[in-house]
Amino acid sequence: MERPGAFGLTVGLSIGLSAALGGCTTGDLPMNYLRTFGARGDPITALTWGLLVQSIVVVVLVSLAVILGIYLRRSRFEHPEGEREPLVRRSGGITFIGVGIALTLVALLGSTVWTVATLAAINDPPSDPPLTIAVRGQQWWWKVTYKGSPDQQFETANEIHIPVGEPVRLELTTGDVIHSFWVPSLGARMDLIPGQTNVTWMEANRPGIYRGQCAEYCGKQHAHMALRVVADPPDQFQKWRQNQLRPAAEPAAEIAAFGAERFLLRCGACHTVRGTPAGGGVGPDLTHLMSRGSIAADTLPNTPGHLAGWIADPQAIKPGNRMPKVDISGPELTGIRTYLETLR
Amino acid sequence: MRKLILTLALAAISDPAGAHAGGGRADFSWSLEPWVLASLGAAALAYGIGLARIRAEAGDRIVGGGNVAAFLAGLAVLFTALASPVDTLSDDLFSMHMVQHLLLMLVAAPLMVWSRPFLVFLWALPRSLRRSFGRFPARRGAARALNLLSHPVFVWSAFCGVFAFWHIPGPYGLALRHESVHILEHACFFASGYAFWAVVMSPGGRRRLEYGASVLYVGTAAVLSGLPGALIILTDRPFYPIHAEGAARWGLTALEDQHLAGLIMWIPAGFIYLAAICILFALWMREADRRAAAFARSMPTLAALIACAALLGGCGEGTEASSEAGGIGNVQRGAALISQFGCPACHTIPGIAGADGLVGPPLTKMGRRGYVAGVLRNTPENMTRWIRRPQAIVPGNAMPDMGISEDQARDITAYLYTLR
Amino acid sequence: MPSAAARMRTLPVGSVGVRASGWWGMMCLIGTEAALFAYLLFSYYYFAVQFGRSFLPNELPSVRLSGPDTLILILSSVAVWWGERGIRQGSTVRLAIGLLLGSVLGAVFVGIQYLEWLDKPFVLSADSYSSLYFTITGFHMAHVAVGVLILVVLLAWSVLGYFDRVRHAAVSIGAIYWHFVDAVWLAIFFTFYVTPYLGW
Amino acid sequence: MAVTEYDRAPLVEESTTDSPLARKLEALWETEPGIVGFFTTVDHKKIGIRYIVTAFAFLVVGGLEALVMRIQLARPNMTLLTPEQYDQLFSMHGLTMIFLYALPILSGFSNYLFPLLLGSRDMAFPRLNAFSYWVYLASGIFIYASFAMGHGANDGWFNYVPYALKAYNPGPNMDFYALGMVFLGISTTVGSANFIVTAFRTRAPGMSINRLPIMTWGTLTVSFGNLFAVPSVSLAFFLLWMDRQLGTHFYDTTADGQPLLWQHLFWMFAHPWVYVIVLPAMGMVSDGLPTFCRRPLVGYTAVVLSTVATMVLGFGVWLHHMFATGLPFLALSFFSGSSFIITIPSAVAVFAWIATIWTGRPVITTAFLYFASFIAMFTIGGVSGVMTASVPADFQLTDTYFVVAHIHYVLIGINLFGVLGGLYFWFPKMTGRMLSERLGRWNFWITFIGFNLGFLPMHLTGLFGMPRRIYTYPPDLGWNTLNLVTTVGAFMLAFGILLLFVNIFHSLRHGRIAGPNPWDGPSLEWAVPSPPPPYNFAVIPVVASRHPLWEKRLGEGIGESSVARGLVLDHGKETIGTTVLDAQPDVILKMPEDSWSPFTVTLGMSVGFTGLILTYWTPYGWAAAAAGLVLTGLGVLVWLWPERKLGQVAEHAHA
Repeated sequence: MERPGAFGLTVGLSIGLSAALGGCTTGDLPMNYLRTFGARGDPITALTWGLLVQSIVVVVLVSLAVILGIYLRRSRFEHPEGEREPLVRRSGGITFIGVGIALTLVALLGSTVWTVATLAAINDPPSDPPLTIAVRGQQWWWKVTYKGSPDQQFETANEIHIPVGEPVRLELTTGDVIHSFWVPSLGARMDLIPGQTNVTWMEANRPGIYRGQCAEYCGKQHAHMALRVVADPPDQFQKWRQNQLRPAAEPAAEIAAFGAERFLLRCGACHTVRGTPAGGGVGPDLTHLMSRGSIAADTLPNTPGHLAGWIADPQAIKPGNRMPKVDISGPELTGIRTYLETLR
Repeated sequence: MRKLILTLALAAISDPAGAHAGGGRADFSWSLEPWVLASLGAAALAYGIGLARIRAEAGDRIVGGGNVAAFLAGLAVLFTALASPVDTLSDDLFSMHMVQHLLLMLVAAPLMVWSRPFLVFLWALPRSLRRSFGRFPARRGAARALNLLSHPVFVWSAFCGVFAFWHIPGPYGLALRHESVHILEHACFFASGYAFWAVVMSPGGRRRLEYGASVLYVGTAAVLSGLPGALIILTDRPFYPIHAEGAARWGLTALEDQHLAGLIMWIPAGFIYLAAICILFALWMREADRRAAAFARSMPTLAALIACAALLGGCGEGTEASSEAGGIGNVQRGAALISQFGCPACHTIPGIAGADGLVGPPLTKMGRRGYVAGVLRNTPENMTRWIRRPQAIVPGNAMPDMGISEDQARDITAYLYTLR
Repeated sequence: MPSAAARMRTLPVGSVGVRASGWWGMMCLIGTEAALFAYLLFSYYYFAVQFGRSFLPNELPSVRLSGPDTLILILSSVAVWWGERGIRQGSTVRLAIGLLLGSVLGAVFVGIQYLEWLDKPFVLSADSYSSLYFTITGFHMAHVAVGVLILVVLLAWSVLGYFDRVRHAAVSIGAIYWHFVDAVWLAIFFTFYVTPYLGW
Repeated sequence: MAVTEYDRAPLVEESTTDSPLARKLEALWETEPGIVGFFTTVDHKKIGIRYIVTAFAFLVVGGLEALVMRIQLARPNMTLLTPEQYDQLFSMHGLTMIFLYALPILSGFSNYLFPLLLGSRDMAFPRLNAFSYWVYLASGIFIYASFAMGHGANDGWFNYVPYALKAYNPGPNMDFYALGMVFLGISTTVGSANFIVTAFRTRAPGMSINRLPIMTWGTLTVSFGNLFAVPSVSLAFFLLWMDRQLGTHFYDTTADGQPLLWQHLFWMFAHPWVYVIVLPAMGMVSDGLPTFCRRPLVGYTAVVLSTVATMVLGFGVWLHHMFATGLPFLALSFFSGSSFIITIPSAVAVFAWIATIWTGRPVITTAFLYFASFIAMFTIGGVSGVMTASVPADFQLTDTYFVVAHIHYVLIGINLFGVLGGLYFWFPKMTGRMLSERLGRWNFWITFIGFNLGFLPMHLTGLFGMPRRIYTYPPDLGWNTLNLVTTVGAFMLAFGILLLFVNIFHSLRHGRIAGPNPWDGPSLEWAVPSPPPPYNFAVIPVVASRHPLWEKRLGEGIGESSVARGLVLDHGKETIGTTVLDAQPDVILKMPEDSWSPFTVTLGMSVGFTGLILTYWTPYGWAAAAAGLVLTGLGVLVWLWPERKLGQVAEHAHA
């Protein structure tokens, strides 16, 4: 008969799903959160797996109960033609409910204890974080400030470098609407809500690039509000940090100098390049733009081609975003791009 | 209660060093205040005497074993709430104070209702007094007043109102500072709780409110009594500074203590209400069963009276015409490179997803055009050169040199030549 | 026997007291309206716990106008109750007087409340406190206005002689709404005029 | 016929549909034909079918919106839609399905079935019933007017502030949504009141509360839920509108507003709402499944109790939608725990259904297949719900496609599958003809496979980290194939639904004629002809058990139910009013004639709401709003004017 087939399909899909889970987690899935790297993510991932397996088991058991029940007890009559199946009055049904509820309670109790234990484990970082990073959500990019004494504090955007193996404290605020900071592979997740500062932490236990994305709908370009967390070995992180603290270098080449001048005129009202008069606060700080792997909130890789295209027509790439399409001549575009390429 | 224990345990886990570290007193001692003991003792004595007299006259028909058990349990809960470490701790912790209040309102009160204390206490009085007291509720004025005071709407409002009122920081602080106000507060809780549960319980057999209405009565009170709890959870502002010091002794901040109190008020209390709702509902159904049977028996008259897939094209089709341009480079690889180098950001290129940039010229029908960049004849070689080094051919133009290798440029050209 | 007609016991016909469907409908309406005001007041308290004392205006709300106003509203409830008891005993006159008194007192309440609005140093769009104050009292005032209209219409109907000792479900239904509106005011009064003095 | 008495003892007689009594009743109850009857009818059966048809129309519209989005998401970096178009589509899709389809479809079934299940002749407030339909339709049109103008809601159905405030969303989009929701809330509220009073007051004598069909319990419970929950969302939207147009500061932080207030008010409503749109569907399964299993439902009391408990719990756990907003640690643990508890009542229902299958003799029909697969879908939606109730896991799951999959298993699996099963079950009653079983099987399998193909892999899309509400995605994140599969599944599901419509249109003409009781069902609706006459029951039946049509065969009941012989009520439009608990005859209720009032009052309100939205462009809008208010007031006055026919006016007056 075809009936068991349908439910078999459900079961099959569930099994296929778990197989796929097993297979795919080893693949290259930057946003996958069934595999995490660090003290915050790992307990969550264990819990997620546990609940997932429990869920699949429950679904399979219930589906089997339904299919088997139908298969074993089905009527001989094809309704509504002809003879009717007589009514039955069999007792014993209540036992199903009793046993079912008992099993459910056991599962729930286990889940509750595990959940609360996990929550306690991730509530506070394992040690006091030496590094505090303030992340401010903006439509549709991330402003990142490394906190410290005034000469140690600097600002960057969309790419957060952290030292491997050290917990990092995050202070999350928003400049406009609600966003949500989410780096799945590190288990870091918290909403950014106007009028309040939410605090959380994250940690990566191996070097790498971890993709994150805004996880609360925030408007037209919500889809393109991603970020990167780059975990560096501590010495490399220090090097990066020292570099970030430097102001921008004077452009040497003629075309770059021309570009710097045009940049100030065209872009300086919104963007900051430390060490130059460009000091706008609307868009990301570009002082060390070329140290970042991507532009436009991890929408495009940071290559000259993408950079040029983005400068020339940001509205074509992220329609509705806050960077206007500025009428810009070819030489100007080349100049600005060349100048930006000097911001290492 | 399981939740509560769990959370207390949790609080201890999350800050194990904090407990008992505050220096001062953090004890589990009993607060055996004489007046509490005296009044509980007097109640027990009176109940005992009354019970003995009733039993002597009427056996256990009027006050059964269940009622007596309820009285003893209620007494034990009152003792726990008012004389055990619960009371001592509630000087320190707002959360423990909340437990105390909930014990009074939601546990002791219904148990006491079930024990039918007024009836039994009446019997504890000498016969003459008993008679005049016994007649009192039947007097016209008294009956009216009692009727009004025990009206479900009034009791419900009083119950919710009293509960909310005493947890406003002002009155709450006042009670903590003045023992007499504190006693009044606890009396209010117990009395309103007693009145509340008396409406939905019927130890004497006469119900003041139907079961169905009782479900609604308890349900709405549950939600309304949860809201103050919600409010003190949903803030990061401590409102009960009076407990700051005490909480510190237990390794909690005043705010954590307040949150815990709010949660106790909301969730474990909520489950007590929920249990009450479920019981009342089940009783309602049982009552319907019982009455249907009684109805069928007593009213024979009535019995006698009644003897897709096609839509997915359009995005990946551009690579089909690959054979024609095959001599130049690899078309598929070219398409991938075009995306990789960001060409779509500036150019509209048929067959490439998202390639609708308007900065540079559209590259539609590139295979049929006469010139590249307006200066070079459109040959595969020129195209490849242009793609590799646009700035060398037309210095200062807007198209950047992107470090494209010869082979890559050939592949891109091959793709572009498929566009005819 | 089977085809013989039998008779049930005698039943009342039409809208009678709490047997009228309308009475049950009104109970549902009151339930949902009570929830509405509960959410409104929850919003107020939510702001209060977020901002603490600084949420309140510098000059705490006074009972100079609202106190007498509250009394007036309670009196109007008493009047309506008295009128409704009258029709239960068959007195249309008492009903009319009660409804008249009730609606006049209700109108006076609205008038005084309006004066108090004028008296406030802030406007609706000043800050969240002012928004809440005007919105909550405004919602209530709208309910009072509707209540007064109901009383007036009931008055007209009673003058037209539509009601007697048995048929007056509309009066009971309208009256209970009026009592409800008054009870809501007590909660609002407590929230705006009493809690600020309870120290938080 | 005027009331000539204050009380009367009704006759008890035997009657059939072709007796003189039935002909008299037919004349009394029948709606006038033609356009006048269309606008004035108060017949619950007509209104119920209108609800069902309208809700299905919205289902189709919402489904088409979903298909367009699925094309956009089929491949990475697609540019079929602009972000603005996508945002409007997903917002309109969500609010259409959740507000304009999911509850109204259930209201439609309840409207049609309540009086038939309860042995009554109409709803307690027939005119209010018509009114709630007209308002539903008007508010649906109101909300869709914005979409047609290109100003559809664009902030999701959940509509978080401050993005919904004027500073970030200056168009009229949100004003339409906000006012539309306030408008729709009126329909939901009056509808709920009507169900409550109907279920409590107008049952056949003897149908005590422990004999109510479970579907009645489901609707009754959620109606109470609605009464207490809907004001919250109406208020939230009204305050939003005030913030946008009157300059108040409830939600914006510039003058001490609180964006989280929106989330509290919204989820205080929306969490109970999740149960509101599934409990009646669960009730339909609890009534339909046993019919095909040839035995009464196992654990009637437990299932009813679980229904009520679920609703009550639903009011206490709204915070679990806000786990990531920065709640204190203690709150997270408590709410996680209490959210798990909700599983228990749901589990009671699931095991009751399984037990019913195991201890019954299931007869396999299309309706049965829908009901049985419902159990599995319910479980999938349930366990994924349990996962999101676990706070740490939810930190990762929330706002990803995992939650999208969850909500679709809840809404399609639990609501739509129940509804489709219900449709196959009750279609013969509504039309007098059977739906084709052959087409039905095709319809079921394609719908079932399409749905699971579309949404089971979507869990994986979520676990692989795809956030919700993004209009496109880059190709290198591993989401491409999964999304393509989902799109294929979505189209297959749509095709399955198309087959349903084919089946309906075919069967309306060519379906086999159904007798009064084609499935041999147990409850009162199967005792009347299909389709039922306008007065439903020629005499008011008397009930002595939970299964009046099965009781003899089951040996149930105290005494004997009687359908053919019962109370004669023929002095005008009348039905019986009974007591709440044990349904003793209490009063003879006079029912209203067909009336223009519901329609005219709706018109007045539409003018009012249109005026309010016009204030966005012109101050004259206020005048229109005021005019609408006056019209509404006058309409209500006319509506409520005491009528002698309804026994609202004293008899001696002017006599």
